[in-house]
Amino acid sequence: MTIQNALFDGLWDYYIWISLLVSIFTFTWLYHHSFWYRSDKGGEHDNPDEIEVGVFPKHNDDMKLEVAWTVAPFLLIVWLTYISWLPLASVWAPVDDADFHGYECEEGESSNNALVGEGYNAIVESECYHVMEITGKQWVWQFDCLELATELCDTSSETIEVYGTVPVLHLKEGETYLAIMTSEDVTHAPWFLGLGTKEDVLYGQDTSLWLTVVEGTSDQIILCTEYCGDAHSVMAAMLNVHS
Amino acid sequence: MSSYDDHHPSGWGPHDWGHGAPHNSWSPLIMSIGIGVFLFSVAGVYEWGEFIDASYIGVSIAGLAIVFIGLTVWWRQDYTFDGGYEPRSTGTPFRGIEIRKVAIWVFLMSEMMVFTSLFSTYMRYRFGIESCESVFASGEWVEGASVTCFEPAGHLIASSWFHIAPGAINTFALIISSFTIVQALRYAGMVDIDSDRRRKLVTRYLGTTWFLAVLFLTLKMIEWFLGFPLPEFLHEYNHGDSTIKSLYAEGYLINADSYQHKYYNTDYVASHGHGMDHDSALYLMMEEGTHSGGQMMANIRVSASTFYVTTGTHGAHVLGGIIGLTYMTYKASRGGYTPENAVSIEYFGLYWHFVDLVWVIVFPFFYLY
Amino acid sequence: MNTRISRSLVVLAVLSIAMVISPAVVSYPTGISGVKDSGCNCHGAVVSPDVAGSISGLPDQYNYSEEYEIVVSFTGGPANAANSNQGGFNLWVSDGELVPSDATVQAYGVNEVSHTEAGNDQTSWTLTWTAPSSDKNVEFVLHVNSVNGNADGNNGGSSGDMWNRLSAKVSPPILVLESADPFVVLSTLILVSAILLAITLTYVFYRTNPESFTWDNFAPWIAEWLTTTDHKKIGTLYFVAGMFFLGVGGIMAMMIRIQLSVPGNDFLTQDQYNQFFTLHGTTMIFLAAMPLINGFANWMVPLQIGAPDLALPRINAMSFWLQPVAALLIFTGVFSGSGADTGWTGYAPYVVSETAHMGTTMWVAGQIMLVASSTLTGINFLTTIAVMRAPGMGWLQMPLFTWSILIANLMLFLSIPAFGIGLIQVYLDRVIGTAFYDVSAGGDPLLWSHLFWYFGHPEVYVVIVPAFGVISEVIATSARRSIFGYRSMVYAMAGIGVVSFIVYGHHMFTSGMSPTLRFVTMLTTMLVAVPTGIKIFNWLKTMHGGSLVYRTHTLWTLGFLVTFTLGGISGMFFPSIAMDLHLHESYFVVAHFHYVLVGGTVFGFYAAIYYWWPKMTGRMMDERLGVIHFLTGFISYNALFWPMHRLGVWGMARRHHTYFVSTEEAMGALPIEAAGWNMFVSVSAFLFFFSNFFLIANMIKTVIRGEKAPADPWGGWSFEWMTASPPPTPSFDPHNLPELKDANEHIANEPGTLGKLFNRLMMSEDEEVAH
Amino acid sequence: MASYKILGRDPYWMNFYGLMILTLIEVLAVGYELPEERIFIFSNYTLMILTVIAIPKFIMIGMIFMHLYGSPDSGILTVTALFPAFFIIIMILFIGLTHPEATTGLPEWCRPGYYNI
Repeated sequence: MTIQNALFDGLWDYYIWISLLVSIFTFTWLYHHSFWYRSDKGGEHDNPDEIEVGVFPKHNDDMKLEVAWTVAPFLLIVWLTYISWLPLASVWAPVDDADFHGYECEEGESSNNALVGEGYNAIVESECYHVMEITGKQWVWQFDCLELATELCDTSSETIEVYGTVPVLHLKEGETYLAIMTSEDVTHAPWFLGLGTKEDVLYGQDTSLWLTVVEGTSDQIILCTEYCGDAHSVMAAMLNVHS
Repeated sequence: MSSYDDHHPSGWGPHDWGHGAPHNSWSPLIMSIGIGVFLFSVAGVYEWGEFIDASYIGVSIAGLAIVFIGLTVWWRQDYTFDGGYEPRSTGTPFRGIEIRKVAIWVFLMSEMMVFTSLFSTYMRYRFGIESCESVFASGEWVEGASVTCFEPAGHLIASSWFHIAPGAINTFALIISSFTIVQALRYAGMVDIDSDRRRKLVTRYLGTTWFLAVLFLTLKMIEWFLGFPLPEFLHEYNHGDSTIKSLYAEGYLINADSYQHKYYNTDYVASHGHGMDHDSALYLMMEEGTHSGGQMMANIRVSASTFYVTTGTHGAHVLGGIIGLTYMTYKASRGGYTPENAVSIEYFGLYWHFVDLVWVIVFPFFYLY
Repeated sequence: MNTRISRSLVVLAVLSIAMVISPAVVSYPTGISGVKDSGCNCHGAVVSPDVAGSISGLPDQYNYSEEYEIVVSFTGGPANAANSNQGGFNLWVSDGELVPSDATVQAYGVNEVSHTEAGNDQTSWTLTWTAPSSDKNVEFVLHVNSVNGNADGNNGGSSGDMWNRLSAKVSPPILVLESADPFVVLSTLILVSAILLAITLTYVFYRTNPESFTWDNFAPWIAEWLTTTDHKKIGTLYFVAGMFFLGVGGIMAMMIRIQLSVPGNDFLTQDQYNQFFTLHGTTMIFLAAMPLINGFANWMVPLQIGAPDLALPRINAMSFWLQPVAALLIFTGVFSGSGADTGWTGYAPYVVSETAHMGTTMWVAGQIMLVASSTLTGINFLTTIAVMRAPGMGWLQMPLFTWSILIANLMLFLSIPAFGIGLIQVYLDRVIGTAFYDVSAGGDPLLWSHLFWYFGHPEVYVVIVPAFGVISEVIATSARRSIFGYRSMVYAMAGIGVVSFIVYGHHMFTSGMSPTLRFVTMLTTMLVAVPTGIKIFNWLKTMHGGSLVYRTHTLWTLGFLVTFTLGGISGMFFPSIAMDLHLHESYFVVAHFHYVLVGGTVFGFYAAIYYWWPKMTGRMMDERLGVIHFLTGFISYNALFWPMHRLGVWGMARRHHTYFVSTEEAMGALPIEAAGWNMFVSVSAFLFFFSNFFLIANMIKTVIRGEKAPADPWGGWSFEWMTASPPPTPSFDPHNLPELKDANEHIANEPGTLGKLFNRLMMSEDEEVAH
Repeated sequence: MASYKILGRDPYWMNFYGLMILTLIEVLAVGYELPEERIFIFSNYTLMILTVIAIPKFIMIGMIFMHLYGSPDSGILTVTALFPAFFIIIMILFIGLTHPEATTGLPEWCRPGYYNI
């Protein structure tokens, strides 16, 4: 299974390209120098800089070069910060803002969410969103659909070979959900593997997480990714997506 | 190199200070074991505030005793130090300054961070949790159920002159002790007085400092746990109580999950006339009859924890100072301080002034505000 | 004579204290572990041999699936028929099913039963055990509680009550070998390593003078090591301790990898796994990496700046000796089977919850001691480097390794108080019941995360920056050049030092932390790339025009450049929040920090070992073994950690006891290839682990019969190459310090802007005399 | 040891008098607001007085008692003492003054939309 989060994929591909460029540049340089400038005199030492014990060696500077490779990475990271910033508004979108996920849906209304833009610019926009609740406790997830219609949101449980009986959350394709989350004991974090998103749930505090179930999202597992004690690794749930 | 060959290092002391060769010492090993034993056994006595096993009290005292053995070895090695080998800095920008003075200042840098961490904790809770005053005034409570809120110790302490008294006297005690320690430094470093007079003056000032430090901790114990009986003619100024109640007696404790303060009681407020703010939500609710009033109970464990641990950390520093001062006063009484090694008093003094400075902040923010 | 008396007195004192402690240790509550104990609602904490439990009706050897009626009973203690209630029990069984026979007994799951309230007033209970259908070594654990009945209900009044524990074994029809308890395996391995270490040390002593191998000679020799304040000896102690714990941490890593080699494995239980990764992290960071760094710092800093010793030698000894004691405390819980299971980050509120093991308290206590140790180390090194530089050595003439130690200690020193205070808060929460992290009383669990990461982020730079220093030294010496851009190297390191304090929020992007702070730290985190970039390019440029001599340390340095660059690049993925939301707490993170901590710190310090070994021991290392070590180590290392990136993106979560691949019935978990890759990673992990034995072999071999080393085998310039190998004590004569010359003439007379400022602030020469 | 004078007198004594007076003012400022009849005790006004008084006390102890003024080594030791200031400010800002919140509370100025990008 791959990550079906367009934000992640766009950024990931872009970053991989940048990483490749940087690595090729650095490693070519490294391999070239380590072969080209190797000592050809065996054990005997060359001494081009006249290094001597107890004498601070001659400076080996080049202001232009040093400034160059201070400025170049700086420009690169400014650019990378810029492109990482754009999706921030989407993953941490405010509630009740017409630009992102709109207002809370009236009964019968649909989010009709859609991917806007391409590559690292891709963000999800919806007409409205549904509110649901997620509660974590040692060591089980609880989903609460509040007043949402069962067609939009439903819960059941299922026994799967590996994790035993786990809760299942049924969500609808093309809908956007705002999960209000809390915990009953220690810190947990639901990781929606296919949506590529997670946020901690804390005892005594509400956190929130946008679940943008765009078209084509497949069924996926939900794991706990904030260490919470003994059965942390099997504190799982399933996300079931229907159209 | 031959001058080092006749050096016979002893791990128990005293050092022969004639040269700069490394000195061996058993002290670090002993002290480390003692600290380990202490931390290990304290966790056996209590567990989440519940008393578990008395046999561990003995072990933790044994741990402290081991630390003290190590400390004694340390001092025994240092006792003969007469300033003859006081290393000075060779590198810029500290050139010429005594190395240990620089080290003390560096140490104070980390102490600043220690207290900043404690203050950050305090600020986070103070500003993050609603204060009991405003919860009370908002009327969002019912009698018989405990609400979680922040109750600054200052509310209790600064409610009467008698509660402030130990803290206020302590403030003066620390400032005076800061003064006496520089006086000790001044007289130890004074060249033009004879050695007997110097010995007496230095001992007197160090002894005074020691006394003030002990006074500080005694008053702290009175304020925290013991309380203090008042003469009869003062009772009427103390709400009619015959003692200054300790914080313990007032129930201001780390396990106080249903703390009751007389101010958080509508009957008390009403009986004291114009006490309640007529704009407050509580007042309006009571006027409307939607709130029955009564006594508010509060869970103040977090506020009490920050108070006790912050002032307690400061108290632990004072205790450390007392231990150091004991040794120094003893050494001074044997004429151990001369103008050559007077700067040793400065090292301790810098630490002691720092402890005073911390109190300058702790006092207003934890006792008055 | 006097010393003899005082020495005997102290030995007596220690012995008597040990006698006081020993009975208490037996009954220490951590001695009974999780599952088997969790159902025991025993009154009172007094373990008493007077209470004798028994289980009757058990066969020696069971038949498959047969039902046995067993009777649990006890005698002794305060129980008697006149009491309102007499006692209770808890029975746990490893296999098969326990079923209550009547209303006096209740079941908690199939393998645990206890009495009900109705069964309070009796001393024997009946129940049924169904034997397993396959061959298992079955173990029963029984807790019985004898009660004097002054308690009403479940709480209070438990004074005078006593309990005891009993275990019994039942064999299967066909005998099977008992599977080893991983804790026993770990303890055995640690014990064996410790014995090997002791034997090696004894052998080293024997080698110093084979004729005088007697106790009378051994006692002062070992006392010298225990009491030494010489920076070189303490450095060696640090080094030995660091290598030992590197091995211990490595053994734990291997057990983790065995567990993860196939999906759904149960080599370790969840409980054990949780303790192992916690201890692996704590051990590697605090007990292996930092002591190794301190070992080299102790050895080299005074030598490099031309000082006779550190500024405060006795404080230095104190820093060291706090560490082994702290290690004992940290491992206390593990040896009793209930070590800390919180992860090295120990997030609140789990760390103060009762579900976290008892050993967590000791783990916290041990770390408090490590904090004290690091603070003392910080004072010492900052002071030493600031004040004890030899004449002629200005700030910008210090060797880069010394610079790196200065920056690392500055970061550590200013950040560790936050951690220390956090730990003290947790310790007090767990011990005397303060409420810093008790959420129900209004505590804020994120406060711990803040305090921890305020320290934790500088801390990860604290372990990498000294490696930068080593690499700068080695690459310049090996390339026979002076380092390119010395000043920009220094400024880059200082930049890393400052930036490290303002980026820590990126560890908490998915926590409930203030979103403003998350945004701010996202911007600052990217900044880390700039100084690290400068350093990598400077190293590469240093080779330009040089004459690179290939030695083992050169190989490790080039290896470092490869792995650290890769680790740095993968680090760039995290500040991008939309990606971090997926990558956080996944194996991508594990891969990243192992690339920088193993590929960075450990490789850097392997280079340091090969580079400075001749100086430290006076013997040259075996180059052939060294090259084998590099090749096996470097290749297996990359095979070990590179696939983890992919596993993380697929969705393998960090700190998970096991993982599962998608099946027909449950899609949406890890893809099927993940199983194969995990096996590959585990095999590589073992190869990497064993490749380090080449290093150990090399060290032992060269110490015993290595070629004698000259004073300056590699042609470096700094002061340590001026002294003999190994150096004398004190390292430099304090009355005749060396003086650094400078091949660049302009500096001595013309201070820069900072220099002028310092000159204004400094004491003038004549005042110094008057002082 | 101080080699200068304050108002022609010994600096330690003068400093001592000054500190006593300031502390007295502090305690009196609190005493003035002592609540006998009211339940809401302290205004931020009191806090302001306390903070304002704490600053000169700090400076007086630091400069005169700790010899950060008037000694040959004062200059560089003052720099040493002030060195952690940056880290203290960072800690207070990041730890003392931030509060947990859900990500939907990300302020407007942290979003690219605010700058029309």
